[in-house]
Amino acid sequence: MRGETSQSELIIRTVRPTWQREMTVKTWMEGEKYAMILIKSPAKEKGVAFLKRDKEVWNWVPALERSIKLPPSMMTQSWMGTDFTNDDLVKESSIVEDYVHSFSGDTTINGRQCYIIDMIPKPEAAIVWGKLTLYIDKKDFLELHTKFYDEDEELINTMNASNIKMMGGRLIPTYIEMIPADKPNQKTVLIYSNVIYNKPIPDTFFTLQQMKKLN
Amino acid sequence: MTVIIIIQMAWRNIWRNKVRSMIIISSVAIGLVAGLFVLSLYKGILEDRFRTVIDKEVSHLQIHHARFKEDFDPKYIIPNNDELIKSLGHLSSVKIFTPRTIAQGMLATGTGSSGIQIVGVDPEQEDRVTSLNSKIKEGDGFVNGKKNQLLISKKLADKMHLKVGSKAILTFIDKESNIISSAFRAAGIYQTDNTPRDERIVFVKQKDLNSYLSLDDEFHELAILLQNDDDVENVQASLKNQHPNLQIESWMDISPETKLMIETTDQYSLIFIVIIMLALSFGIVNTMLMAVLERSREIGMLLALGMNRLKVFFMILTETVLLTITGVPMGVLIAWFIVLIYHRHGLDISALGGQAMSEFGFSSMIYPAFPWEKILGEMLIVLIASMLSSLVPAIKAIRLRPVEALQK
Amino acid sequence: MWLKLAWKNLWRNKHRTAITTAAIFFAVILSVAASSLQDGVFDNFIKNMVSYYTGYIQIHQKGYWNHQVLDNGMIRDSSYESRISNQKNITAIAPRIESYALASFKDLTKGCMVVGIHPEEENKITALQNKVTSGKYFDHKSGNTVILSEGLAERFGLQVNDTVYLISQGYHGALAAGKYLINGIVSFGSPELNDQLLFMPLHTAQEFYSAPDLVTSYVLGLKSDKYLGSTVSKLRHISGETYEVMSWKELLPDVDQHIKMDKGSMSIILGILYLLICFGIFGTMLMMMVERRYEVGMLVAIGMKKGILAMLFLTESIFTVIIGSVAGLSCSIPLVYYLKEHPIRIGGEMAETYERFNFEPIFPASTDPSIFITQGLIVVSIGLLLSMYPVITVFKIDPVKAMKK
Amino acid sequence: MKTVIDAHNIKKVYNPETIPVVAVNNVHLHLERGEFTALVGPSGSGKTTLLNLIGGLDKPDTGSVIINNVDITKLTPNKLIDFRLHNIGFVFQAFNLIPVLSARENVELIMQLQHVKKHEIKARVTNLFQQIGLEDKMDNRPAQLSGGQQQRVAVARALASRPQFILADEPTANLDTKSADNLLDIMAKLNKEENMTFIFSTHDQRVIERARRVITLVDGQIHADSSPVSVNVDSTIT
Repeated sequence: MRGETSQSELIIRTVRPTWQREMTVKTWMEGEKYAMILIKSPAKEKGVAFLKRDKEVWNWVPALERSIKLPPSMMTQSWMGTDFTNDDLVKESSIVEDYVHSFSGDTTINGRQCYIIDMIPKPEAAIVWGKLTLYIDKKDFLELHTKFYDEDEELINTMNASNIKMMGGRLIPTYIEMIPADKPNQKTVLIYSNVIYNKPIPDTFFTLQQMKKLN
Repeated sequence: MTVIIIIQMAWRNIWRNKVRSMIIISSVAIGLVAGLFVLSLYKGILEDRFRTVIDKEVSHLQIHHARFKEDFDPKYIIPNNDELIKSLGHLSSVKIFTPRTIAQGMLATGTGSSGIQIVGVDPEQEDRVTSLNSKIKEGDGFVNGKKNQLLISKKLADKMHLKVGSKAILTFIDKESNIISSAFRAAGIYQTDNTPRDERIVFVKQKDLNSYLSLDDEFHELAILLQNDDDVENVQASLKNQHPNLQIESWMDISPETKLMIETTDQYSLIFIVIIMLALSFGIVNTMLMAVLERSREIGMLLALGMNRLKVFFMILTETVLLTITGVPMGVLIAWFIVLIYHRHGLDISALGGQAMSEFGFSSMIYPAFPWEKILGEMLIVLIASMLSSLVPAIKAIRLRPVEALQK
Repeated sequence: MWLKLAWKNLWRNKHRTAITTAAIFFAVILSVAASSLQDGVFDNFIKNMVSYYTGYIQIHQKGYWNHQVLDNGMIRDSSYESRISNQKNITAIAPRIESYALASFKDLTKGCMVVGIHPEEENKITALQNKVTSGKYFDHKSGNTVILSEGLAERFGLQVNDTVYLISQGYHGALAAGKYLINGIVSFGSPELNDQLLFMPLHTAQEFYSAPDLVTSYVLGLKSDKYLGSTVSKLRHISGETYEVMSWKELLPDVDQHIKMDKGSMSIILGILYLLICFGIFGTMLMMMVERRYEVGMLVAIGMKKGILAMLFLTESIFTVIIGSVAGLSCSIPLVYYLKEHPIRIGGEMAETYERFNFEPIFPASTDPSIFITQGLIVVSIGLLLSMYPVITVFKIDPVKAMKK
Repeated sequence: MKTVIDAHNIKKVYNPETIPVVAVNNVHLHLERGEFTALVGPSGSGKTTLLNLIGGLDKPDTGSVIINNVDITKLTPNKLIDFRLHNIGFVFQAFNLIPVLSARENVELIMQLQHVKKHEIKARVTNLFQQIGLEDKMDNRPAQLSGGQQQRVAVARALASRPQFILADEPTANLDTKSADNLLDIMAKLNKEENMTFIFSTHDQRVIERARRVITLVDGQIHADSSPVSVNVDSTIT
């Protein structure tokens, strides 16, 4: 669960059948409205930053010395070659409000006792899935494994979370991978190296000026 | 009067050799049938193309805010739309029109996402303008009272693994640039011949889309069908005059490719009519030349008796014209009859072209349409062609030297 | 014996022979002209449509056409390229790299299609250079320059020598960003292309997309559309499983459908033309027999066998048909070549539409030798078939009645 | 006494470039109103050519043909046609009527071409058919008439234009004796009653006998020009 504010450093690894790629990024978030993402490596993209303010996404490219507001048509495009779209950066959905939950059993993952919870989106909810099956650690309430189904109950994606560590004062999984069901040898992995929660971020931080100065 | 007796002679000459006259009459008839059939064929093809573009896709005219089409920014609604609609209602040349709300966005399912154009329509009105319901291949289409219904093309549905009744998430921005995501259910799957276009466009109810975009009874696009295809330019000009701030485009502006194809086809048919008329003319020249040579003695005698060359010339010309005039109504009737049959049953071109045209799911049927508007011109062309071709034998006739002609 | 007699008969009534020969002669000329114009017009239309942007044939990595992203591109393979360009029918092979990007100038940002092209090869296929309305086409020195489509330039208020910013996602998710000098502006008749194309030299585009040596498609130019099918299957054979070879018929199915429609209707028109030709020739045959009834009657009366007489008439007809066809063919060849060199020009509003698409407003004729052969044969067959009429008449003639008049 | 034809030194050569055939040579011919003249001579002696020359159907290589004070050799082709229409009546050997027109129409045609008033045409046609004795066959087509009848209609047609003279090339050649006599009777009667000038070529001895003047052509030249034995004495008196 996101806190009021969070800052994190992580590696995003995109794995494809013929290639893979790693990015180191730093993120700042405040609530659901503001976010800033700075790319630290690879060298070519170092300094590239994304700013989410409200409903807008801005992109700063040092090589061009220009910030560009991403037009809506770009929202469907993948974000930096990952399995995320630009839209994922700005999308809001609430697990509590948008789904109908039901317990459907329990199991054990990596030695941890888990609840199995089925979540079905409410009819009006803007959620692509037909059903999610979440495996939640009974003790620390960590989401360890999630299956994403479409409306025909066909498995689309699988999320695995592991490497549970204490970070920023919380116990969180630091290794998260998302695996599409129908595309072999393809996944996206997030590896958190540092997370800080609820460290106040000044209001002037989530601005275009700040984005240019991040380096 | 001399003219009368010459016409009389010409008319009786026609009946001297019935087989020959029948050949000319039937050549004229066939020439005309050919010409008219070619025209009906092309009219059928063009109407098919034209009607698809006008009646199923772009309509005659479209009106937008002057800046809307730059980026499809939803804030550029058509201003003062009440007034515009009122003024359109007063135009007698306007048949019907339909408002649309348009948003650029994205359609997502569990399978993936795709950039699309979301078109908010008034279902009844849209069906009247673009026959929307006839395009629906699966599902019932929009149903009153149900919210967030979606019509999606077969191509996109297959790509996104969508079925009738399944859910898709549409994401778009409203007029304040807020990003909106909402779930819609496929109420139908539509299909047209224009797959590239299909893949980009989904239909939702205008009411639904307007509420997401925070629009009242406003809209971005007004598609207008006119009573008459020929009025497009006039109405466009007068609307432009009345509403200088709006972008008023005709189908030709929106789809110049269609105009290109239609015009190219139109021009071909002209070339081939010319060739057919040439073939007809050579037939007439030959047959009439025979007639003149056969009668050279008689013509020589007429010249000897003192009938001047102009009158002999006129006589031969009259003969041909009379034959043509006999052939023309026959041709028109036959052509009309043939076209009538094929118009009803369709002409399967693939059998003739020897190609399987249904490869891409296209229909290979042509429904020829009788070109009433061109019939006078066509008759005139045949008449002129036959008159021109009778010039050769007529000149041959007046060049006859009576002494020589009489000796034969 | 009768060969000589037949030949002499032809010369005896020069007028009649001339008219019959002329009927065949014009029949050949007209059917050749119609068929060559038909072929020429369609070839030209296809050429125009495919040289507009698509090309006759495109080769992609398998799967690219259904999912057009850079990651489905292919690494250039010079041996493969040379194997393709060695094919007989192929005139040019233009590599392209195509992907979406954001173009930005001042406060405006807009999506556009960035197309990396090989300037010379591309020009051979799409004659892009002719579409330049201001500025210049790429030359071999062109580095970080782009050519904008007119609609895009207007939207941004950009002119030659302005700088446009481009940002996109490169190969394998790399960031693609750069600023480029505008070298020229091109105009396309179709709003779809005119509002979104942006060209770069291939290397510049590959650099922009961080995809050295990557192309998304090879666009091929053909000598003639006639051998499209066999060329495609040969290319498929060469390309194996890794590449998809698509002809314009698959790339532009709507154009293909329109052409098929028109071709089908054209075969009806040709049929009608042959019918008229039949009437023209039959008319002269009929007249000939009317004129020669007396002669035939007399010959039969003096004891000539009908079989021999029929043979004589047939031989005469064959002579006429052959003379007419040979004359017709020898005149139609220069005529068709003339129509190829000096094609029928389209005038008026139509010409404007053509110009808008950068099409030359002409209807050229095709000089494909098979046209002459086919049409020549068809007319000869019609002529010979109709030559049966005099033969039948000879057999049916009653000498007493025939000589009465 | 009025001169109708005055031909001077006329000469006509066919095929001047290849094998020249002198059809008519050094012919002087003077014909006066009311003459009934036969042109005789063996085949190829130039009878038809001479008739064609004086009938304005052909042009002599040299010499002049003056008819009614007009030198027709100097007329343009179109003027010549018009001249023929108003001044010369023709009767041909065969196929001489327009097959698609009735006897009456054949006669009327000439007058119509001359722009004669309608009511006058009617009157004249009736008169003409009375003269040839075919009032009852006026509306028959040529094919429905016998050869002699056709030829009589041809004479009526030649008369219809009120010509200076009537020129007939072998008018009886295709007729049986009775029809030929009949035709000759009519011609002679017209000559006598209307003072119509006739010049005709013929082979027929019986026709020659009825002529008042006989011009004999041999090899294109006038060999003899005399009255036949049986010529009426008062033929020169008008």
